[in-house]
Amino acid sequence: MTLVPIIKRDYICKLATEGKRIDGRKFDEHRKIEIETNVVNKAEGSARVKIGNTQVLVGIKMAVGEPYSDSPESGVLTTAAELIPLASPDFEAGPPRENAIELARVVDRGVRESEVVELDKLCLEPGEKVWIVFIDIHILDYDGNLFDAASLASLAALSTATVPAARFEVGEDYPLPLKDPPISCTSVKFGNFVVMDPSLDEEEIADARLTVATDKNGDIRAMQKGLNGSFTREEIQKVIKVSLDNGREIRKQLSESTGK
Amino acid sequence: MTLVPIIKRDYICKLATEGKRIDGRKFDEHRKIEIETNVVNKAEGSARVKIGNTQVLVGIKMAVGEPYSDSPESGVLTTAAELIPLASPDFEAGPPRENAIELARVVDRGVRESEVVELDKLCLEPGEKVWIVFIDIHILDYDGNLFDAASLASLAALSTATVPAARFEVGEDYPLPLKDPPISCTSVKFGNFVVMDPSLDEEEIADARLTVATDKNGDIRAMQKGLNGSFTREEIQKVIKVSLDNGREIRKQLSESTGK
Amino acid sequence: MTLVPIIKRDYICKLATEGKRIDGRKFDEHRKIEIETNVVNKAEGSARVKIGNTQVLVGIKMAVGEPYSDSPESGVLTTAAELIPLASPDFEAGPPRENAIELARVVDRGVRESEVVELDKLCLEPGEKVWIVFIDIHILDYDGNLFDAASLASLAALSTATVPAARFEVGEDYPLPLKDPPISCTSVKFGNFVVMDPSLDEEEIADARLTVATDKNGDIRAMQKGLNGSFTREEIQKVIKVSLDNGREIRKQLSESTGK
Amino acid sequence: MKVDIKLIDDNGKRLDGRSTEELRKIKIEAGVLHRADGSCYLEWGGNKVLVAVYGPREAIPRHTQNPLRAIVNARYNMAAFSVEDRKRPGPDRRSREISKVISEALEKIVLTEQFPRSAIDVNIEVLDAEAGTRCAGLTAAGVALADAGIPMKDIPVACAAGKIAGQVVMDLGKEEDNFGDADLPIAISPRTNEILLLQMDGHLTLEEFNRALDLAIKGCHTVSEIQKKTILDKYQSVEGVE
Amino acid sequence: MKVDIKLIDDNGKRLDGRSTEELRKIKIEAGVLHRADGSCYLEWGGNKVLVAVYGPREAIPRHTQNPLRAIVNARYNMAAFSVEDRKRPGPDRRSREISKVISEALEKIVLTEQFPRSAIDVNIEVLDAEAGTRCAGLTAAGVALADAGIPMKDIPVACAAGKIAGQVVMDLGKEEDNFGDADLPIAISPRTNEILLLQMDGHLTLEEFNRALDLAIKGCHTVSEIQKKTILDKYQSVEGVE
Amino acid sequence: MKVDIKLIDDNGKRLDGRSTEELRKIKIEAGVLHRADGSCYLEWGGNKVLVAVYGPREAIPRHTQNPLRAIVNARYNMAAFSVEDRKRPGPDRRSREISKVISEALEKIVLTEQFPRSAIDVNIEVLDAEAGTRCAGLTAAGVALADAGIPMKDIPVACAAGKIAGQVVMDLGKEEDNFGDADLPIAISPRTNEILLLQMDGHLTLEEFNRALDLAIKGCHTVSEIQKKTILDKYQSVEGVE
Repeated sequence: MTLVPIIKRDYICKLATEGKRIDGRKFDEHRKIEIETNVVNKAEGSARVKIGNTQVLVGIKMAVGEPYSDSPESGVLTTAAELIPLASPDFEAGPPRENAIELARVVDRGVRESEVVELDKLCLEPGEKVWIVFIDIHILDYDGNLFDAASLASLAALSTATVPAARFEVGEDYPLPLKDPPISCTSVKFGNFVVMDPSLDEEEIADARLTVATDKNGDIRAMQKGLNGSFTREEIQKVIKVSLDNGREIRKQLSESTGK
Repeated sequence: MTLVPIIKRDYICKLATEGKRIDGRKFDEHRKIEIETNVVNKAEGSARVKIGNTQVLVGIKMAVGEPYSDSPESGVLTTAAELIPLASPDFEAGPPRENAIELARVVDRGVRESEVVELDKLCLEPGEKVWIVFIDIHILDYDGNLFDAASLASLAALSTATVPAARFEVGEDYPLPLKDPPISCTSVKFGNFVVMDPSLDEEEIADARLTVATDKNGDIRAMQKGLNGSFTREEIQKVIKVSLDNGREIRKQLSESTGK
Repeated sequence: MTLVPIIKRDYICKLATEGKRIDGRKFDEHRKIEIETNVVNKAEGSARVKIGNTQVLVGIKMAVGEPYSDSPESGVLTTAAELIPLASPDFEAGPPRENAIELARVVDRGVRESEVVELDKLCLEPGEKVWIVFIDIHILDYDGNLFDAASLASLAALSTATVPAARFEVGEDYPLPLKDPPISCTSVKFGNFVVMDPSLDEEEIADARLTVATDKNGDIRAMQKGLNGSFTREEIQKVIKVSLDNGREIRKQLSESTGK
Repeated sequence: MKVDIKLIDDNGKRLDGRSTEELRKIKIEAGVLHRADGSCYLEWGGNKVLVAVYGPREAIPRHTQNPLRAIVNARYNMAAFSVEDRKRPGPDRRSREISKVISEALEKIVLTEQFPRSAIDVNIEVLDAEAGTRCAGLTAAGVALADAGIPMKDIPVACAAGKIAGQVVMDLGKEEDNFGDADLPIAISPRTNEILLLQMDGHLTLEEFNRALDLAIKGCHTVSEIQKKTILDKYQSVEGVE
Repeated sequence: MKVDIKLIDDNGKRLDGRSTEELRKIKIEAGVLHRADGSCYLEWGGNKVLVAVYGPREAIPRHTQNPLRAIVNARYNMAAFSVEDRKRPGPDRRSREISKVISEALEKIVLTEQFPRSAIDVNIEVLDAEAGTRCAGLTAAGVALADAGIPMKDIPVACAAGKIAGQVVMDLGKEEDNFGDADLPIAISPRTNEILLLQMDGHLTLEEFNRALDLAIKGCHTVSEIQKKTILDKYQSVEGVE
Repeated sequence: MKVDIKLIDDNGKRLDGRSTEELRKIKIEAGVLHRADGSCYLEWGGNKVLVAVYGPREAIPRHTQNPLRAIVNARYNMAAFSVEDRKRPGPDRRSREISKVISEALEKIVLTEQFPRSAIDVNIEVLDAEAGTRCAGLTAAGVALADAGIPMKDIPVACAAGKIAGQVVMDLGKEEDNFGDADLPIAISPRTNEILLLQMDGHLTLEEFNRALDLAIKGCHTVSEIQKKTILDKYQSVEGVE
């Protein structure tokens, strides 16, 4: 775990001084993204997103339940992520650990704080019955940058979700009410280099990670720094710029895939 | 764990080629069975079953609770088994593991699928209040063939159980309504030999296990194959035949012990 | 863990034969006690108690909840203790283990059995709504004798607690109704010596521990013997006597600190 | 709730139009994951199952190692969104029992003696569940093990038969499972017809059991052909690339 | 709920007809289990307790080993069906505290120095519970340890005294425990009268405490005789066989 | 529930009377615990935080050891009584995420290469919580690490800025956090201005973000002065004693 990364690190850094990345991308270029929706019949909405070889499946389930006491007229949103051993030789079975928890919380905040799901439209009886929206993130193949893949798959799954009102005998089905979503873009830093959409090789040697979610107005909606390295003020500006540029492209692709 | 069983295996197989078993039984013969009922005062019903040195105690408790939403007029049946360290130097304290879970589920299915407990007679208020029946399996002494001992003890305990209606202030006590139970018989295979009611020595060297529950009409009500060996079609026929024959005897003994 | 205590034990025993303790105290003398109340704003009541270098913080929280079915007109009392790793290099994170459980249960019984909190005055609607009183014991610095420190801090915190009726919209705030509390005093035995209020050094080499809670009438309200040594009948008498004497002093100090 | 559903119509057709001896539609794809040593995606009627195989690799923790052979750890898991009412993530008693019987079935067929002290991990994820997931999972596991190049005596395969509306039929669907009389899932080694997994719930006469067992074995052989074709296609496409 | 129960009648008799200094009926049987190294079945009033002893054997996990002596792990467990309202299986805070104080009491009496790095496991299963299970469990554990041939300084024994209706009495029963004033369970080494376990809940004057302690010690000695007879009978019956 | 609260009044004052660029009152004390290798008690507005540092010591279990450097385990924990509605004891998802980001921030600043295979444990207990506890905890951790004599490149320090009522302001209070538009907690190495921790929730234009970041950095420097004074005072008082 320690020796191989040092050799790998040296190699990746050497390439970087020449302006190159291990898979031939530019520093600010993301891998090929594929978005496929409605892949699971039993879910109210679902999507599989591939970013390079990384593959994430998100399913949306809904149920009728009680609201939180401090927001009696709002639906409830719950996000869970499991790093199931299917996806990587390094993932272990068992309850979610730090990495899975951070992943779920960052995706959750991205959706929640930007009010992507219009929770105020998911109330059935104030204080009594509201819709609960479950976002379940299933990592299928882990080759780096789970944050962006999980976030994008969540947005795509939500975009195609139907409120199962008929099944719960509370009216007719209707599309889950949504607002424009912010797009998450993650960069990592190693040495003095900052690259967008890290592959697994790059993630393994990275010192610091920064995820920036931006909306269609170019505003910042969420950020999360990770790993035990640091960023300068200037590097942060640069990551935000790259996240805005890539976010614009990815938003377009999401919109085309979901027809919204 | 690996060397001793090989020697033991060789010895037991050698005996088997001579048509003998380590404790002198015939291949299709079960050990002596003792059934004692009403052994625990606090339980609504209870029984201790000995099969040879194997000893299992089952207690039935009941409570008033909510039905499942998909069967609002049915009582609820719950089966739990613990391989408590009392019963064997190899059992560890802690939450149930694979073996205990399989045991509880096989006993549970034997009772549930054959509708031994007439759950439709355990409704108090449709959709609101029904009887919950708890079958708790306590292994006291483990010398092989827990499946049959636990299953038989569960049936004997159920047979003597009283619905504690008075204690719950919902009427007068009455016997738990039951149908004719299927009897489980377990065989194991080692080499080309198949023997009924394995002792611990035989279980330890067995390749495959097959449990067959049969009813008084000679029909099959449940089966479970276990361990990492295989059976041929013909061996399965043979095990079913032996299970029917022994099941008939055991059913008679159960009926005598419980007066039903 | 085994060699150092033997040397330490020999040294402490040698001192004891000369009538001395490692920190200069007499056998029946407790360390300096400091009681500070209302140290946490969010709690309904709180207190920090220092006994020598041992430091315990207790916070009282209250909520409205359901009574137990066998005492429908009584409030509910719940005591939890965590030996958080903050307090000692030997404490580990995770769910409470034996020592923390015994601590919480002994403090809980001290409060419960002496009916310090007048639970019958904490009923809002018989059988439906009562006050739940949470006593949360936070060990901050562990230098011996957690039982007395935790117990005293619990009593001091309760003494200054306010029932948050206004926050729960069930009336006006009022002081938590309390009766005179019993005071816990703990002694340990090593060799033939029995000393009051053990420091950590003394606890580590102790054979047996005895906690005695006495009330203002000089009656005994709770006892708990611990560790794998024994006491003679005479030693127990002696410990009770010392606990009565010290209890009287500590009760006075508690009363002065809380103004009650 | 008792529901009055006619599981077989007057023409002998079942709810989804199948005849009594007909399997649901099956689609198998091998090598679908990048990180796994072997993988398989399988659709069987409305079931969707993904399997990843890792290993052989050192078994950890060490006390699980067998000095004489590899252990096979199948882990059957249902995605939270794979069923109508969301399932809490993590193993429950049902999934742990299924994991156990699938592990035992696979251990018989893998040449475990070649890899002492090792573990072969078979991760079975059910993405969409619609009756028969354990058969679908075991069948996909057979392909994923082959895709991983794990030496096996045979490619294990599973199929169920059952009884509905008084008749013995092949491969129960969702409503047939809920309202039928018996279900008999089995797994076999198709080369020898040895039975690796067998469970039965319900009510069968001895004669019905024999018919159901034969039908399930027949189903296994049909599915086995699809497995083999999948693996051959994958192998040839790789050959073609090189 | 306060209930008006007259715990002692005008003739000085208790609810179950006992006098104030009388024990409930006790029945002890040793060597009742096949697999355990030592075992004991004990009935004490309405309590039914089964104890199995395993060991001495290597303590695992290793970090629990003491290089100088054996550790004694008592594990007190109540069967789900042993109480009126079904108890969830597994240890709760009460059972873990009782396990701790019983372990500590037994460690004093077992010659643990003879078995460094070992564990002696004492599994106490309460099958029927009716006040005084910790005393019943510890008493049965003493017999099971002797049955297992574990070297001990003495056979530990337990008994409680308490206070009901203003009087100090021996061995509280169910209602006496629920509606009485104080309970004082103790365990002793009968040879030396050393006190191995002592807990007290309730309200006793100093003088009442002294009387209760003496009464509990007296009870311990009575129970000790039953223990010794059980072990002797078992030993002689084995002798007889040989 | 949407609440109509005027978070900034017409004079530019906030609910607690602060100006937009003003910090809440901060009080820091070092060396407050006897057992810990280093400790710190910190009050920041209504927040009360206690931090104890243990180590460097051997990391256990062994498989967590890094052969090249020490690991820093920050454990952020909220006392059950630190919030309005009692919090269940033990870690939840929020506290585990905060523990992770604080650990990562501290690992950058501690000279971990000096202590291979070791662990440095930083226990952060929140006793009273009122917005900004992660900044308060990290700031106190910096002082406690210094008090423990752990070699560091710098003393890490944290502070948040945010946006309320349309304005970028320093260090959000309770209501400002609940009803404001954005929160941006950061931690820096004050010597180099490197950013060690950064999280952002809410809605900021690019220009607002830049202003908020600058304001938070400015706040960090102010807090850093208080940290340094605390450590100096402690050091001098110890000097004085000797």
